[in-house]
Amino acid sequence: MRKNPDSPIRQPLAVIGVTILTIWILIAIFAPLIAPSNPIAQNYGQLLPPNSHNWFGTDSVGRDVLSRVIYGARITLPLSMMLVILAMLVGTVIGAIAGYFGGWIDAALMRFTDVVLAFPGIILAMAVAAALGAELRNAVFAVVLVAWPTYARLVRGLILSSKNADYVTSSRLLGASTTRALFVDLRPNISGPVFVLAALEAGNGMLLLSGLSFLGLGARPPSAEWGAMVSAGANNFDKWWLAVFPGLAILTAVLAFNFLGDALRDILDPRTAKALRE
Amino acid sequence: MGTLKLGRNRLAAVAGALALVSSSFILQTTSSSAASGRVLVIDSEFNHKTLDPQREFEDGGNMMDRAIYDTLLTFKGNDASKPVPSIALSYNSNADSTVYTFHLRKAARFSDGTPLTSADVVYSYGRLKNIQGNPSSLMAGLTATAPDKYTVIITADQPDTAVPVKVAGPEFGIVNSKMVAAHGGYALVGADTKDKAENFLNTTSAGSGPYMLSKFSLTTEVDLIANPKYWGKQPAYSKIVIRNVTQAVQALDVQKGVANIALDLSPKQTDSLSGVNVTAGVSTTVWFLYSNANPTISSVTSDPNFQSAVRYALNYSDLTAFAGKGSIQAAGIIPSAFQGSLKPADATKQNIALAKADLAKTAYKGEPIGLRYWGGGAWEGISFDDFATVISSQLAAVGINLKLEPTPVGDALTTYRNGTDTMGLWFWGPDWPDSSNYSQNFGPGKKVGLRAGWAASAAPEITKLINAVAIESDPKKRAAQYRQFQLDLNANSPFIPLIQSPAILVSTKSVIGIATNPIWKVNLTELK
Amino acid sequence: MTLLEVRDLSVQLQTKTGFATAVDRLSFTVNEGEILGIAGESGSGKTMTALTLLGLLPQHAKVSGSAKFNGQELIGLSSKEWQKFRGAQIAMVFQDPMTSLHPMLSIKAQMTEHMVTHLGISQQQALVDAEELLADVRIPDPKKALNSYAGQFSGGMRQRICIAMALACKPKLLLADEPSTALDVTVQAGILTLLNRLRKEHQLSIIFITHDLGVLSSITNKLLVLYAGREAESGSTSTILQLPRHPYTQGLLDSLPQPDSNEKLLKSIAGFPPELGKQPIGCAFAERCKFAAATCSGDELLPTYLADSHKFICAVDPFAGLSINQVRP
Amino acid sequence: MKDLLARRSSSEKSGGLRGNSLSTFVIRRIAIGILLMLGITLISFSVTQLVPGDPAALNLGQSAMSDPTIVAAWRAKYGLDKPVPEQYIIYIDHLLHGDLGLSQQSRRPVSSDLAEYFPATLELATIAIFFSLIFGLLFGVIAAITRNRWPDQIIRFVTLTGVSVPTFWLSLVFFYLFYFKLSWFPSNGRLDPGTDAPSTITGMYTFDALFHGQFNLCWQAFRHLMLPAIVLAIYTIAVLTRFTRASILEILHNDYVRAARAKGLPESHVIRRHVLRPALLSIVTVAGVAFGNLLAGSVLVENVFSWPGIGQYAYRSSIGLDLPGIMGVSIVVAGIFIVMNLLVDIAYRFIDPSLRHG
Repeated sequence: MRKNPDSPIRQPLAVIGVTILTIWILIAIFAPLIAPSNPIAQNYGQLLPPNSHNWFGTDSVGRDVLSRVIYGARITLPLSMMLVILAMLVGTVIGAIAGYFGGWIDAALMRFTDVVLAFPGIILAMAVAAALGAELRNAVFAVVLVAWPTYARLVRGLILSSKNADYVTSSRLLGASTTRALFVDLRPNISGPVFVLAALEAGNGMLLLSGLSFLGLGARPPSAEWGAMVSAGANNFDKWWLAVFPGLAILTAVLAFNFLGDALRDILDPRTAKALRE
Repeated sequence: MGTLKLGRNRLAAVAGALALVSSSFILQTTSSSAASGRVLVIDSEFNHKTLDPQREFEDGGNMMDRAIYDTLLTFKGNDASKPVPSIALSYNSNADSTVYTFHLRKAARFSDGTPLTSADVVYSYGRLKNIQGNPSSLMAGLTATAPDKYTVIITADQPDTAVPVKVAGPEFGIVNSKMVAAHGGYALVGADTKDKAENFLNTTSAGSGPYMLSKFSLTTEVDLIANPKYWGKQPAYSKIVIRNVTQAVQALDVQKGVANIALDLSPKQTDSLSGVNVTAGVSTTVWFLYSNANPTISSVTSDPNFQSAVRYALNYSDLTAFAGKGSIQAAGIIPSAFQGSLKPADATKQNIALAKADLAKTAYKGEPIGLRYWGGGAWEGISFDDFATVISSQLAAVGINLKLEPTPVGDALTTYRNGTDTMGLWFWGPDWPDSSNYSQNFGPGKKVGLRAGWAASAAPEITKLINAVAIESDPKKRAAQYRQFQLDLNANSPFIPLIQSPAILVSTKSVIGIATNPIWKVNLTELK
Repeated sequence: MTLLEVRDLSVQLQTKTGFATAVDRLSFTVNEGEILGIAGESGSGKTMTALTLLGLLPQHAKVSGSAKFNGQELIGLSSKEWQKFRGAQIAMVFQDPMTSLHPMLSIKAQMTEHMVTHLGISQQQALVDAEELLADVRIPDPKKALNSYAGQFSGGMRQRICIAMALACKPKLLLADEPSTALDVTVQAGILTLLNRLRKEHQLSIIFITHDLGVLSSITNKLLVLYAGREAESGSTSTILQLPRHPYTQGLLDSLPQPDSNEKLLKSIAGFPPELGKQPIGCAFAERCKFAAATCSGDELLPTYLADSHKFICAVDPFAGLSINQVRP
Repeated sequence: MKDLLARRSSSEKSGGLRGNSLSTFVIRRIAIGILLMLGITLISFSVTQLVPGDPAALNLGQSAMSDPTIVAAWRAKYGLDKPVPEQYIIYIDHLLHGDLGLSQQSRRPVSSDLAEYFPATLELATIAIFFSLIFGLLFGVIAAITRNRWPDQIIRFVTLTGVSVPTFWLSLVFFYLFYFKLSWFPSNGRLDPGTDAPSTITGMYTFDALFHGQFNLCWQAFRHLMLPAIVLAIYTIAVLTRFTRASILEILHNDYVRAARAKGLPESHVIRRHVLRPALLSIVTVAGVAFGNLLAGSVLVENVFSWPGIGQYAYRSSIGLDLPGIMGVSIVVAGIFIVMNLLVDIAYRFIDPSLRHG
């Protein structure tokens, strides 16, 4: 297999993904400028269908749905980023320790990883979120708790395969410390795949987080969280705009991450791409 | 979504009469021409926990038990204040309302053919009292005796003008005493541990009403079939299916004719429906806010000036607009249908200036005050989350900063009952349809009063009034006292009555004779 | 009698940047009962040539020129027509016996499926024949072998099975793509002996592809040396091995281990072949060639023909004085 | 796809597709399974320890809490008066006796609640895995065969959308569209209102009805299953499509496929026999994992469709903070997941001749 020389920009899906993400990030940053109204102000008639003034209609207490969707980006995007980074950190550290030290440390950590993976993610997250109390912060924690093993697996595998590479061995022979080996010699080989995994996982994390909010285990009213907004829409099928727009917001944001992650995986060399798939 | 759907019992083992119906049964969901074999499908959010009449205390259970068990007296249509004869053909009471004598009809029979006698009434009432379940307080101070086979005498320790309306409640449903006793029922003192008949009553109906239970599940479906041995006129529908369906789906089902009646729709959900009948009325459910009067819970919320600030900061017309068509402002804690309720003119009106002035007298500095409510919950189509959101934004306008605390219903009820919440948003539906239900709960040191941190010694004037109204036998004087009680409450108490929710029934065009009743929502036996 | 006549065969493969020439105007013939060796480093177009003769190139590959098999033109056949040739007239044995047998299908199934397709015989007959074939390639206990799976055999045994499978439909031409490279030296010899014997017994023609000129020397009659998709040198095996005229052929010979030498390190040719599609117009080997001169690049080079069908393409011809019977047409 | 494979635990891969004999392999796999199960109980036990507040208050109702003898008895039963490690041992002992605790909401043992709700979810997940396999294979094969051409690109786009769409939202949209607007499917619930369920054998209505020869009832139950099963399956269909495509492409690169083509076999024969067979085998291995995911995914679907299964039970338990209920669901689903993987791995050893004789 020859190496694919393409840059991510050449991949149409990656371009679409980056574009959508950029739009959402801009929306999140400039929400106060873009949003036609305060997302928690009950400024309008209740349950108005989309019209020239409220493009996405209004909700059951007269808030502008468009403004809430726009402000929702300020909740969902940073939280998704945060949980991806946290899961990545935790998973990488555990995977690195397991892969580098091997032996019983590896065995113990990997069994633990297996156990967490054996749990149905959503249900474990529900249990943890419920046990800690329905709050967005706890929901993020719950999602991190079920998301890190994927990274740990990947990092461990990558370390195992590159640990004995010549440059690492020689650096160790020269008396380099363990931390040096982990952070200087091995890091470049690991960071690429880990970031691709993070891009792929961001979408899943976002889905899980909004799912918890939908189930009433995440965001609290009156915050404009997309999952919670869909949940409100679930009480009013006839008022389709309540659920459809925040749902589309989740869909597009998750799709953007998945497009990006998928395209990034393709431009990694095939062996790493395979490691990612496993 | 909101209401709790709790556990569920094994599907009913369906015997005897059901086999006649079910084996050759053809499902009809929409209007049907044949009078016999008509099926009524009702969509509802299940909130019942049992169908044992002496244990159930929720309106879902009320509706079903009303159809299965007869009571001495009952109500007609949407009226819940004037009892009419049922098993008792007539009754009379002594002058000071302590002794009531009921004369029973002789034709009444249970579904197994056994005649209904005064012994069954005494057994049922005794069981209600001694089981010490949720509704047992209804029998507090009352004793039932049977001087002969067709006479029942109820004596009250203290004057109790509410006895006739109480016995019309489904909790006073009369069970077949022999049958229930044979299946673990126990009606004497000690029934709280000795009575084992609940499961039996969830699988088999032991009543004399027009319907019998044919299938019972706490989470999915309850089926009723017409009682072929019913002593009165056979009901119009031979089978009634009550399904557990979320509000949103109810709206779809009833429009498609999959369901004939939707019980839990809000006015806003109904305004866009087409091809259905909407029966609207005001319910007897009163929503209220409380600001805990216990200084150890909060020095802020216990300050009468703070309570007053909250009271005058609220925009009541916006609240009723939020609740939708059919809702009205609750002028006092007693709903409009009952004796002694306040006139709309007596209701609190928004006064921002006054609210700000009162707030200024307090030590409140804008710190967040927790408002506890049933997160995700909805009642009569009103979402707790939305309602709390509206209230918090109104209070924010005068500088009161609420921190919403949506909580699973079980936990929310616990802290509410323990009286540890700083503020709470709740509703009250009457246990029995009489104003006494309010004076005995919302006073200082009373059940709900204590939940709001209102100690018995807090307002001696009001306590005196409550004691006076309890023994007053003149209805006119009673009404005046109830009004005074509520005016006092509105002037200085932790309670702020908000609205009475609308009562709405949505039905397909085929359903005739539907009326909203505050006790059992809809009387299934009246439908045509 | 000529079995296969290839004229000006070119293959272009699609890459991200356009079409790249993998095989460049190749011409050669194979007579009945003859073994032609094709030599070259990996990427020199050997395997691509073989795949072209089987119609197994990627769908978007462009093929031009002519390849006549028994007088019938192969280039431009439809995929249906190819199916009739493949396996039946022309068969192939691949480099790695460990991977070219299906791990999840029994040897029986793999031996007989094309016999039933091509020869139109019954499954029972095919089984009988398959057993004979396995015996023929010296598989012990052929009956048991038929019911076994690839994983149960050693590499050498697997290659014998592959050869038996290739011969199942009695093809006239066998393409052997490095059939012994992946095997141990002793096993290698066995396979070569087997092929040589089968050639005689079955009147088979073989195109033997390898990078190892040493292997070719023992069994082939004719030799074709490829570099970067182009012919570098061709002629009879003995001539070329004794007196190679192309520096590349010399380089390949030098890289063989010398049995009589004590040198442990092999002399390999420095550098790498040009990337696909980036062959220069002149000599593609020039940049690695220690004899390279100005004449090597620029114009297209003309072949030099010698006696005994010996032919090479080199502008410098550094070994010129060493050969005899130099003839220019 | 990563998701599915990620959940195939490393032990299952390293833990020895290359064992010596079948029996040692099976024993080793079972041992690993038991180890995982223990780990699961440890985690669920830890989660219950996470809860702030008094577990007795969580597990007993308010009325029971007011009775000190009941509280003391409960504490003694669950060993709350003992040190934490000992509590864990007691917890395991209860689990081994099938005691998952008492549901706070239904006031019944969680195990009997689950026994009641599980068949509905099992039926849903079974139909969903059926859909997933059929369509996942179909689309995956199409995508692999038309690699990088327009059908493949379309499938890639659609599957990426499939894994990105929030299931809970899709349930709402599909229910509104296909039930309310288009009337293609019946309303929610497992049967039409008022219809009696077939007498219980498995608790799965389609199967039970079939068994009793009630074909109309079976069809009715199936119609009710369709829409939630489709919604539930969409994510899995997308994942299996991508997985199928990847494994077929990987197999197509194998020498043995080229060797099969070189034998002059018709292309359809090559694909069916030489490519699809091994691909199917690897798909079967992830189907076990996918099934576990479907069981868990029911949480987000059942509520909208009023489907009385463990998903709705888990949802109600979590909003009602009924920890025994929700932990019961996760232990059961995780247990099924582990058992499925075990079975798949053992089955794999039997199906794959190269391993059987390896």
